[in-house]
Amino acid sequence: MDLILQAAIIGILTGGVYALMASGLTLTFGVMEIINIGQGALVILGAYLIYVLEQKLHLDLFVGLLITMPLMFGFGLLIEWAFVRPLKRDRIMLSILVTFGVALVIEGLLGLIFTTDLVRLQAWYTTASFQVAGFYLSYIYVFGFLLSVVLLAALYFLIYRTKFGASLRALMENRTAAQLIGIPVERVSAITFGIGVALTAAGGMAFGATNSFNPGSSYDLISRLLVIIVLGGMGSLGGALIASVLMLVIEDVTAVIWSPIWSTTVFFIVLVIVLLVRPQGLFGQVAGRKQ
Amino acid sequence: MSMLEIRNISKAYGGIQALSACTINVEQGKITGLIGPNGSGKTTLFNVITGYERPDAGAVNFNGTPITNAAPDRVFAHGIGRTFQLTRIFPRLTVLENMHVAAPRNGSMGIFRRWSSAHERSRAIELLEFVGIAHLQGMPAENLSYGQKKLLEFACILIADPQVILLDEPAGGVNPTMTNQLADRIRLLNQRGVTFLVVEHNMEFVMGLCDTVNVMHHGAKIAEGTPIEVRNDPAVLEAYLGD
Amino acid sequence: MKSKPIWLLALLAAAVALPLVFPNPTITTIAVLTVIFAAAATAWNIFAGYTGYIALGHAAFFGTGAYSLAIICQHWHVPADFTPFALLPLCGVIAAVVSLPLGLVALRTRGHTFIVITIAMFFVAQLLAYDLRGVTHGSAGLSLPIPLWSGDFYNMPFYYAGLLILLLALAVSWWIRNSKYGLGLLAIRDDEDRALGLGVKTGPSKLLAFVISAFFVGMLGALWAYYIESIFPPFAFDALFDVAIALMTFMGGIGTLVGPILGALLLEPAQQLFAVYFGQSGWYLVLYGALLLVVILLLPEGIVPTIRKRWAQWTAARARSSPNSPAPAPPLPPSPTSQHPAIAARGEGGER
Amino acid sequence: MLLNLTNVVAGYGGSDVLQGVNLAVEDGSITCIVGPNGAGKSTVLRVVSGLLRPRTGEITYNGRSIAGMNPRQILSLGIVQVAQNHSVFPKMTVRENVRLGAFMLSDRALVNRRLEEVEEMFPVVKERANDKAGSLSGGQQRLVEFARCLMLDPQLILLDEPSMGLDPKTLRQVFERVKAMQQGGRTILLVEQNARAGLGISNHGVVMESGRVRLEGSHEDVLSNPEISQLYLGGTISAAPKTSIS
Amino acid sequence: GTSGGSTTSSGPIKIGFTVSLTGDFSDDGKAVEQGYQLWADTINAHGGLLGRQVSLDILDDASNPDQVTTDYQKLITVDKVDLLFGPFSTLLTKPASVVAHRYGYALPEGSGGGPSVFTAGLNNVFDVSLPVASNLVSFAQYILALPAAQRPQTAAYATEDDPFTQPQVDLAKQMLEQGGVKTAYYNVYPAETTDFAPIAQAVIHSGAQVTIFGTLLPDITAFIQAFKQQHYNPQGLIATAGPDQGTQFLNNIGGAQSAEGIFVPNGWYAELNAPGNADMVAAYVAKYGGTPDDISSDVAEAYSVGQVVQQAVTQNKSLDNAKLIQTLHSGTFTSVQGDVKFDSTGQNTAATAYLFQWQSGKLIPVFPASAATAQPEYPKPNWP
Ligand SMILES: Nc1ncnc2c1ncn2[C@@H]1O[C@H](COP(=O)(O)OP(=O)(O)OP(=O)(O)O)[C@@H](O)[C@H]1O
Ligand SMILES: Nc1ncnc2c1ncn2[C@@H]1O[C@H](COP(=O)(O)OP(=O)(O)OP(=O)(O)O)[C@@H](O)[C@H]1O
Ligand SMILES: [Mg+2]
Ligand SMILES: [Mg+2]
Repeated sequence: MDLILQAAIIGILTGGVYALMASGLTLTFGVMEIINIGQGALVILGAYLIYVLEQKLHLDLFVGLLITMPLMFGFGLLIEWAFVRPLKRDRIMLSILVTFGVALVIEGLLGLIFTTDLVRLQAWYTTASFQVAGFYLSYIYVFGFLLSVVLLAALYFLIYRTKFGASLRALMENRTAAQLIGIPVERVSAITFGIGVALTAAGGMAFGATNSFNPGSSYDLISRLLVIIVLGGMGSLGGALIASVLMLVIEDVTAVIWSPIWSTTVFFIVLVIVLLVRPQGLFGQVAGRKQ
Repeated sequence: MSMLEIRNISKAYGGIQALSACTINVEQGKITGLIGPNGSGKTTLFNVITGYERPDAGAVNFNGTPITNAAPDRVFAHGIGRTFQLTRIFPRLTVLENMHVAAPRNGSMGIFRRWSSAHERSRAIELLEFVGIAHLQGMPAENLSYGQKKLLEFACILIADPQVILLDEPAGGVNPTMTNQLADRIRLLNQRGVTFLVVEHNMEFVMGLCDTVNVMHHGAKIAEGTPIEVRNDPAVLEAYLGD
Repeated sequence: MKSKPIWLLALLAAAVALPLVFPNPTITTIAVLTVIFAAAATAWNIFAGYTGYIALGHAAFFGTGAYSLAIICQHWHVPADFTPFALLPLCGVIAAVVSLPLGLVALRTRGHTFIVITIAMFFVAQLLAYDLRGVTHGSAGLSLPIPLWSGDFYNMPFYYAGLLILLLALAVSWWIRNSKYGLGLLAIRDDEDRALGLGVKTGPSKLLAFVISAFFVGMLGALWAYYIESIFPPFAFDALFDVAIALMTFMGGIGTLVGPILGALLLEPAQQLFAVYFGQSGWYLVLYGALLLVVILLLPEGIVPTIRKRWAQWTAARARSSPNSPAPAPPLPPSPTSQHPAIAARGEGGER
Repeated sequence: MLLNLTNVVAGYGGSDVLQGVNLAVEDGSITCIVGPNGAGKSTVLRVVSGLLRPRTGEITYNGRSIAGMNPRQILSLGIVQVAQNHSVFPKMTVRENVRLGAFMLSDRALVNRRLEEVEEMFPVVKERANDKAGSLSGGQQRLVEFARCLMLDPQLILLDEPSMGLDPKTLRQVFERVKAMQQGGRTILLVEQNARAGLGISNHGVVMESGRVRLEGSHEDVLSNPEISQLYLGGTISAAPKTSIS
Repeated sequence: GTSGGSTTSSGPIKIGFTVSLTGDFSDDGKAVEQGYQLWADTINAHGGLLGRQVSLDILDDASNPDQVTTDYQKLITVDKVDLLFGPFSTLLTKPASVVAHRYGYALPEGSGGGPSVFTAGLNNVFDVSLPVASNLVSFAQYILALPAAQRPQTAAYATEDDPFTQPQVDLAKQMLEQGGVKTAYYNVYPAETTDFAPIAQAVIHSGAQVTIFGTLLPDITAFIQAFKQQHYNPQGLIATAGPDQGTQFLNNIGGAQSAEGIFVPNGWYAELNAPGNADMVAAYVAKYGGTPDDISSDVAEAYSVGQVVQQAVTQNKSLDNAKLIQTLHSGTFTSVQGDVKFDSTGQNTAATAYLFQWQSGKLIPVFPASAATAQPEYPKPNWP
């Protein structure tokens, strides 16, 4: 019982880290509906940027985000301008192509620069922990969890409480109508994509502080992140957090009470069942009426 | 017994009662009109009849068979076809292909049949010519103008050859001259035995076409009768036509 | 375009002659892998391209086919000769049978949910390959019989078998595209609810397309397994397989007949050759990624649709500048803000 | 003249839809374009509002060339368009939809005031303010779109079939509103299939056919032209719909 | 067929192989390449092979079996290399060996030791390293040799589902159970796992005194991290791979202090007294910098391949692959990893498994006693 409880706690905390990695994707995939296969590679890029700052300037990982997030934001603008914007038709699907290409280039360049040696981000809180009720909670996971809550809340505010957010949602629903009311559709798309990529920097930091990584580490990530977004409900930010937590709790509890071999399987089976009952995801909205 | 019996249908969305115990009969071989102010539940009723929405209560019978809650393809197979108010065509199919989707598909051997036969094709072209868009047959339907889409949808449902046709605003956005032609065509088909239920805000069109008119308000029927009767019904004037 | 059949015949002849003209086994190795991917992309397109449902779990059927052949060969002591080729359809059938319940479940959802469910199904399949040690030997993998053909000859049977499957898939794809059934699939892609209301049996239609594509992909998995002669769960069930065939299809033009093949012809050899020639220097991924990006920038809707659109524009422009109308000033470039829907951007429509 | 189109050629993809359109809209007038389906009426509006670039020809607004500007620039000049196809933002609430109409305005107080006015004017907009726009009925959505365009106080309003889907009562209300705007000094360019009603409130009528202007004149001229009436207005003049307001 | 290869006897000898420079195995690929390269440098500096210089033909296999197949085809039929070396990992060695076999090439290799490589019935694969399964034997022997008072009662096992790691762990488990060490926890986890915390938690929960991991670098660092966070201090901790990666390992777990007392089995270590080892270590440090401790055992495995081939070819006085296969099957050879003698399936029966331990920032052989340069530290000190 104790073990199950502990596994659940670990699941919740790790879920926070996953939510952090998924936070950028909630914008690019959940809101803009661009299937960003490059998300994993961007996470790794974010991790390496922090790594450089840590190694060269001895910056704290969280402080480093103040530099990497703007950098990644700019990078996002660039990707959007160069590759996403020219897609006119089927942009949702063709975005798979583009983002995959970007991911390959990123992975290749990282390999050239950093070699394929595994590295890991280090700070006092990456290994330290504190005790609560006889159980050790690790700082990095707690920090990661808090950061993801903060970022997702900020994102919520941005999308649902600001004029920018309203213009973004409007543009996603009807591009022509959005143009007609004066929304600068291209600028809004670019900025949104940029923010999505910037958030990925935070996810990268969390990933790099909890895992060893090299340029090729992204492949196991992307499908799980896509799953999180859809399970939570496209565009639902709270949903993304809850879905990540749910995913990790199910996996972790299965891993300890049964076997790690079956943990992912169990999760995926739960996922399929949930989505059959609620195709729109846990917190998603159903499509409009037919008339 | 009416051909299409709609009995006490109710449907609520959250706090909004779109239909409340709505009862309407569509007689075989007649053109029945359905009018009512915006939001009175006409389209919702269509959705319930054709299986796109499940009613909270009530029943729909077609020739005595209950079809309440039947899926859209079952309803269609019974011989009930409809058009949509906010036109739904297949945007990436060509105009001609759109026509063929609706062309009757008997049996499940579709995989062994060419998408078009000479007979289907000539029928499709005839209908497209009738609505004046035959020259656009090779165009993706998304490239049509608004009214052309509306006309395409009209043509589509005609080629499908159902026994009952439910039209949701067939004249909206259609040129008046063409509207008159549509009315003629509806009358002609009606003489050949096709039953119609028509929703339309164009009073001239409704009054000139329909045998009986039902008036809805707040999800229920408030009047029924010949066009003249309805037009002079004070309740209808109040709720719908204004003065 | 009266010359079309001639073109096709010429291409077919070239495909058949390829290993005879370029017998070098390196080239034929790439050719074998390319036809496998071209056929897989074509099969995937039958489902995903026509119905608009993006399935990212076909690697499950590839793996099922591969494991089927390996297990059959082990149990029946199939000799290392041409017999395994004869077993390919059986492996395809097994994959199709497996795909039936999966499709039944997955196709109850649409859009992104469908994508994610297929991804989930793929992972479950891969995990089962690891976990069902009794039949799959888990991570230790399985070996297939190794034919003792000479190096020069070795690739030939695989190439022609792959080519045959490709032609078969293409023929099925062509047939479906021209059938009533295929029109129903395209209608589903455009507006499934409307299609249902016009009597298209959307459920069975989608499922059939799904099963057909799984059948071909399963056969190809088996062919691939025999070619590589050993299979391990992460290779037989490879998530990148799905990405690859989706990329090829999108690049060539989803929903078109030859788009997937063009995409495969471009991407698979490029990937192999880039890895061979630039791998050591570390530039392989960068260049391969850059190739993807450049192609998509030049042909933003995929190869076939973009070319078709340019062609249509060009002929229209030529018609405009025909003698009896005053020559207009050169058209302004399309405004970046306005969306110009493609004219005749899709479909073999019109030509038929 | 507030708006002038000279020899405008425009089209989508390969072919030309507008084949040299000449059109003038007088300041403070209501101009109504009628014509068969596919004549290019909506295309004219799209060219003016910047959704579509003309291939050749000149468009001037207040004497200034606006051809080739993007929709945002044109909007900021005071030209607003209500599109023909349904273009509410379905997953946003009605109020969000209407409020977005004032996207270009930064004065919050002004926006709130306008919002109140508009909600007063159309009860549905107020009653259903917090419902998703996509859940409204077709006519209600259309009304929301119209309300949305009222949030800006533009100089020139391009209305593409405002009557479509509206019940007779509401239609009258909308047309009254249009009339009132004109009296307030605005200029309106209208496309209407409900031709008699549309021409009924206009000063000026334009008949389009196959991408060209076939006839131009006062609304009486157009209404009384027997050939036009036969071809595009549904024949017999006497059967004017009850909904028209003169 | 028989061996292809260049017929000119004057130009350099071409040796081809692939390494995983991209993809899943890319973290080991570079080390393999370095090992082969160092061997080539050494032999070229000493007059070459059969009097000819050696040139390496290196391709990237992208950690992908299709690419391996294409690459080896190209090495054989386009580049017409004289000899082939193996790629990294069991999963890639298998397809490579099939292609090599088709053309009668020998495929000597150092890091494709999973049992499935040797069960396909091919006669041309030769793994110069320690057979994988016996890797952990030395550790089991060491544990069982501990005085009863010190000997642990319980052990926990967790291994990646991988043909390289799992057989080792299973064999060690069997030996320890026979020796009376109870199994407190045993689990296999998928190779794709990215979240190791629950497994670590289960190990901790089992309270086992020794922990035995079938891991590569990323997962063992994750386990160590979790143990540190949870203040769990097993008396003994061993991992099949990861701790042998020198500085990379230290960097990943947060410094030498954390490594103190961690065991790793290996067929090689920098100070091993084996033919050519000192030269190789010196050459490595000269060429790639760092210290001898930075050298991954992947380097030595690759280097050994070269050495064995060198001896066989010299003995044959020919590059003929058929002869090479024959000689490799019959002879005894030496390498930086010690003696090499192949059985009929191509596994090295002469190899010794050494047990290493991190002590004061160095990886030191501690068992068997004959090779030990220090006493094993047992129990492992607590985490810093
Ligand atoms: N899915 C839904 N969610 C919420 N409300 C709905 C939904 N569908 C319909 N309604 C409401 O039900 C009422 C009836 O709508 P319906 O579309 O049937 O009206 P209608 O008579 O067709 O109107 P119109 O003439 O404008 O087309 C409207 O108030 C509408 O907002
Ligand atoms: N996106 C498009 N791509 C290609 N052709 C188009 C496109 N939109 C419209 N067209 C064509 O341009 C012509 C004019 O269209 P437009 O929408 O301007 O007509 P309209 O006069 O507004 O008709 P309606 O009364 O039906 O709204 C039509 O023939 C139509 O087929
Ligand atoms: Mg309606
Ligand atoms: Mg129009």
